[in-house]
Amino acid sequence: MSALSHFFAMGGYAGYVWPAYAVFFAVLIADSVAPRLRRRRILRDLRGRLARQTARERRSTSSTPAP
Amino acid sequence: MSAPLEHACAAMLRRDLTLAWRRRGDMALPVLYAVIVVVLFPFALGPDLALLQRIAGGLVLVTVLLAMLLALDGMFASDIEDGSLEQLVLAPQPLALMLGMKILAHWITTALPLIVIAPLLAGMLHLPAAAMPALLLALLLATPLLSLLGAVLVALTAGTRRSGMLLALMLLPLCVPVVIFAAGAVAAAQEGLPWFAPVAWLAAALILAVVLAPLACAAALRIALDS
Amino acid sequence: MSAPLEHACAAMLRRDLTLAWRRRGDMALPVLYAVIVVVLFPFALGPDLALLQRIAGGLVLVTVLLAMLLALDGMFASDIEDGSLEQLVLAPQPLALMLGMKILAHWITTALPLIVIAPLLAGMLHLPAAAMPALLLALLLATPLLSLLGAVLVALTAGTRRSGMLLALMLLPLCVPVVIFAAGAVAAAQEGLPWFAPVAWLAAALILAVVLAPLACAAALRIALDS
Amino acid sequence: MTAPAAAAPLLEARRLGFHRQDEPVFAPLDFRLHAGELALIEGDNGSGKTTLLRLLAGLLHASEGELRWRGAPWQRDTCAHEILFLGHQLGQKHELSPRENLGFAIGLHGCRDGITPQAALDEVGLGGYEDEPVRRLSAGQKKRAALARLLLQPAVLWLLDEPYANLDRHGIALINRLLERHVAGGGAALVSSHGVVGFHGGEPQRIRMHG
Amino acid sequence: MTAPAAAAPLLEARRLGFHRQDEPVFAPLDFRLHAGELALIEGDNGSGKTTLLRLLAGLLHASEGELRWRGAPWQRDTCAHEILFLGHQLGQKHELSPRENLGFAIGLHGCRDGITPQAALDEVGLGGYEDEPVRRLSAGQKKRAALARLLLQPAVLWLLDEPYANLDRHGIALINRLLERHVAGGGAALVSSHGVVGFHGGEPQRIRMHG
Amino acid sequence: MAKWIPLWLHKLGSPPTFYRFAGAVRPWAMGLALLFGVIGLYGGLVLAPPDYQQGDAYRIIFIHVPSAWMSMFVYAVMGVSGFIALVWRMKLAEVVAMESAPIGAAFAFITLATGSLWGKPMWGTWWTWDARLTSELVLLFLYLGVIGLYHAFEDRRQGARAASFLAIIGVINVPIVHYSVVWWNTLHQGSTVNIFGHSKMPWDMLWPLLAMTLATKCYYAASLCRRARTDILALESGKDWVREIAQAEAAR
Ligand code: HEM
Ligand SMILES: Nc1ncnc2c1ncn2[C@@H]1O[C@H](COP(=O)(O)OP(=O)(O)OP(=O)(O)O)[C@@H](O)[C@H]1O
Ligand SMILES: Nc1ncnc2c1ncn2[C@@H]1O[C@H](COP(=O)(O)OP(=O)(O)OP(=O)(O)O)[C@@H](O)[C@H]1O
Ligand SMILES: [Mg+2]
Ligand SMILES: [Mg+2]
Repeated sequence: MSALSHFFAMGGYAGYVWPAYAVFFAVLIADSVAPRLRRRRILRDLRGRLARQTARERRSTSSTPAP
Repeated sequence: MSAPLEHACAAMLRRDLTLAWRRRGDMALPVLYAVIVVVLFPFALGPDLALLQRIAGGLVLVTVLLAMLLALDGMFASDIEDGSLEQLVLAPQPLALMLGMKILAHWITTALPLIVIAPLLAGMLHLPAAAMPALLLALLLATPLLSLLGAVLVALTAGTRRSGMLLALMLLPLCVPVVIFAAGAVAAAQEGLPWFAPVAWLAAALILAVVLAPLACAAALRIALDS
Repeated sequence: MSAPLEHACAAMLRRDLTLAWRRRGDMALPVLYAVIVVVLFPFALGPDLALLQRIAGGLVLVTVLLAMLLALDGMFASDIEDGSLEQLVLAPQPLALMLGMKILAHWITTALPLIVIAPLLAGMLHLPAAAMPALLLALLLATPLLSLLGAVLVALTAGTRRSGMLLALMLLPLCVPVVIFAAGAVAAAQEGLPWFAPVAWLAAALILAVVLAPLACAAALRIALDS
Repeated sequence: MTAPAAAAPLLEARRLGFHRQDEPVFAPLDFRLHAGELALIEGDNGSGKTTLLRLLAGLLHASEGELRWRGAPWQRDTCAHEILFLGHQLGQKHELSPRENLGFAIGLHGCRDGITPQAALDEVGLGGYEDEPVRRLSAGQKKRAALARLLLQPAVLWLLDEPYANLDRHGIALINRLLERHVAGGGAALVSSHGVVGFHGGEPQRIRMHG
Repeated sequence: MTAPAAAAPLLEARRLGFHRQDEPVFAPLDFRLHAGELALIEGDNGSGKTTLLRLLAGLLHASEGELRWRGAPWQRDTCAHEILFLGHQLGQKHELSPRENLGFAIGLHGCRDGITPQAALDEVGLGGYEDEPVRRLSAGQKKRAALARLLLQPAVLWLLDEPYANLDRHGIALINRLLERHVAGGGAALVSSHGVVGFHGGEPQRIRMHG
Repeated sequence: MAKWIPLWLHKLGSPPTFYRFAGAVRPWAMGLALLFGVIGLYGGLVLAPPDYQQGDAYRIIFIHVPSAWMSMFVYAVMGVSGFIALVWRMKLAEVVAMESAPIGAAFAFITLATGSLWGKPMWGTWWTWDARLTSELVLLFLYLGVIGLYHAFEDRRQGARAASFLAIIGVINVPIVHYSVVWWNTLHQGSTVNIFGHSKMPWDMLWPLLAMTLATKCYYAASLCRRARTDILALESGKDWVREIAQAEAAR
């Protein structure tokens, strides 16, 4: 217990050391989450585009071509 | 048949805000300019804290107003170039009102971000917290005043080849009293004195300007385009 | 068949100077801007002579450099709009040299007037006469350096929707060292210390920039226009 | 020759002239345009066609002569909502899409009944480009985006300055179709052009400019 | 069909294509242009005519295929002084007079022998407007001021993007005259246009664009 | 493309191949990063003794220094691949350069933040305008400039080329960051770590630092793989193989 609190106290520098580590991990986690979200968005957009495209093709083949 | 007034106003405001958003790079320019000034000054003056603190209020004020002036020049420029100002002048809507909307949009896109970061800038220069409300209030009154007065002048110079010098020359005498009152309020607050009087002057001037400036702007524009 | 190099250079320089003269209203804008800053500051800070004198060197320096930056954004803008930059790129002349001439013309029309009035501005703020040579020399070296480096960045952003913010973002890191060295020289002179070292650094950087910046500018422009 | 007061011409010019630096840009003009009529403005480069159209739109002030609208002297406020002017500069914001540009025009001028911006864009052949910034359109596509206003904006008199420039065959046919429909519906139009017009709704009136 | 090496075509495109955002702007093109030939680029609005001309001028980079100049791969430095490009944007400074604009172009590109800027401006019909700022010229006059470069600038290949737009009858005849003279003198030209060309020096080659 | 580029590199240059390759590499790199990270953190935070001068505050070194090195290393990678992208117009090099920029910016930001947090107890101030600090700030601005320029263009490949150009110009800043402590006398610490020669640092402080260095390197590789894969999907979204991936992912 006291060993643990001693460890967390960081010799009185806890207010500097732990925020530094927090920044480190927060930034790196943000960095690795961002591309994951972007990938999901790209694929969703792509599926939407494909759906629109097939719908358009179906429409143009079913209706008579414009003069 | 023609569009109701509130639709026209909304359309004007929406268009100008959308445009500003599309060109948000340009929109951020005054803000970045102000940040650059505030970052460069400590370098240029050396890291003397008391000195910085002493000039903080005035520096932020002048910087914000100058950043606004920079953006003022372009208020109608792109509209003139692509002919959409002509279309506005020809529209069956009161031109003064439409221009009022344009000025409002311009204020929202240039002055508001500056006001938002002004406390930050002041903080970077260690302005005492006591002076902060005075600074913000002064900016809230001084910036629309400048937008309105500036718009009239910009409209007057619209027909010329965008003479920036003419604009600056005409704006300087307008800026000086605004800066005197605004800086007066901030300085008073910084020294713990009452700062109501200069702010009241600014407010009065602003009310007058809100009523008259769009009308003057419309008249100036009609004159400037007629060639 | 094609025109000799010196004719092309002369034509470029002549055209840009003529254009600047035709638009002399715009050309005077940076100067007026600098004057406005220096006029407004005493109002904003109150008439404390010692304070003004203390910040005079830094203020003039920062103001002049900022005034230059303002003009930088427009270096290629009008040429892109009316298609004459395309013609320049297509011309059978070394693009880097032509751009060097453009940069020279830009420096002559924006920085030179500023340098000419800088002693006046410094005088208005009661800068001690001893610091004047350092200020002038620092400006003479720092302004072309900024013109050259700025031109490369402006060229890079030429293909975008003229994002002013981007430019400011990229310019800030360039300005900081230039201001540090220039202000260092002025501050040293104001305190009667030797100010040779920072000026030598500026000179060295300028020489490098004169050689490399036009080449980089040409390369950047070719990339930026390719769409 | 004088029309009865009931059928006063929509637009009437009497010895209309415009001076720049105290020199007349074109010789004084007389013409009348009734509802349901089309007039072509003809003249060489620099003969003053653009100047005339801007004058009629109310952007410039006549230096001499008189302009009458439905029999009364021309006044901006009474006829602003009845006139549509389309000049060399198209008045489109390059950063906005054609749809957004039209939305703004509608807000300013109102919209005809029974047509939507989407339908107008389809008709001028910009289907599929509705949301592209105008900056990315080709020269002819930009022109078409501006022409969509003709379909949407309620106006009696169209003032079109070289509408055919930069358009392909289909585009030229489109303009002729629009003009015919407009004129058949009781509208009037003044069109300046150098090219072959190929207008099928009767022989248009011709206004000759002498620079 | 293959030409002997001695008579290699001036310009040759082999499956030339250009992509924007990884989509082709036009279908791959094959054509050859010899000295003394004129080619018309035809296509609807947005079919890629302007893009093709900018590509040939060297402003854009081909995304696929090959471009050859006098039998060798196209290179900017070897052919920059032989190509003249005139696009939708005329590259004229509005604050300068036509004469000053021409002076600059001459400084950059050199000047043909036996002709002066004054003579060129007279020929394009701008006599009397030499010292007027371009800003004050009409749309057609601006175009003519730009066309004067065709007379002055020494170049073998002309790339003209809709040169006829905004010009009156005389202006169109002027361009045809210039083209005929240029082609007869061993030059070549690629011209994009929607209108009637009325070119008398033989049947031009046609390049069809499919957007 | 030049003939001397080995065949495997040429093959790897094809987007679908690289997509699969990066997908295979990524888990390994991430696993190694986590492994080294856990070892390094345990060694640095628990095993290593307090510094006789700085007490426990020095433990920031185990993230500050590896991040600082990475901020420079990533910039170098970006510059080199940017150069390849400009000269040979190779799509993959564009992807690597542009996807390195955000990672490098992240490390530069960490360096600045942890440095400030360290500077407050050690120097008594969050920030001074000393040469190393300033040049590191400039490095962050350069990263932001590259990212901004890339996104300012409409055509992504053109944007990548322009941003690569800026990255190449900015490479001069990297040696300035490194040698600033030598060229100017500054507040910031000089070189204390020397991997090949004799370090001034005791071994039980040094090995966690090296472990963390390896961890950040592996993390960079993993992150770059993931980002490059994503970017390739966006760039190639017109191609069939990407459509198949999109449909397959929808089915899941
Ligand atoms: C915002 C403040 C700081 C910044 C931007 C910063 C930046 C850097 C950079 C860029 C490096 C890598 C240099 C290289 O390897 O070439 C570095 C290394 C280092 N920093 Fe900092 N630093 C900051 C504050 C501090 C503080 C406060 C300390 C300790 C008192 C410190 C101690 C170190 C040490 C020991 C190294 C390793 C030096 C070596 O072996 O090369 N830094 N720092
Ligand atoms: N700067 C640009 N960015 C993106 N797309 C563009 C750009 N310029 C043109 N396009 C697109 O490329 C296609 C071809 O355009 P281009 O200008 O070459 O057509 P064009 O044949 O010259 O048409 P026009 O007859 O209307 O001048 C069009 O679909 C257009 O929307
Ligand atoms: N802003 C201006 N200032 C001064 N003079 C002008 C201005 N605009 C046009 N002019 C002059 O007025 C005359 C008429 O110009 P206008 O633009 O009306 O001609 P236009 O008939 O439209 O020609 P085009 O067929 O070339 O478009 C021209 O001689 C021109 O030089
Ligand atoms: Mg005209
Ligand atoms: Mg075109």
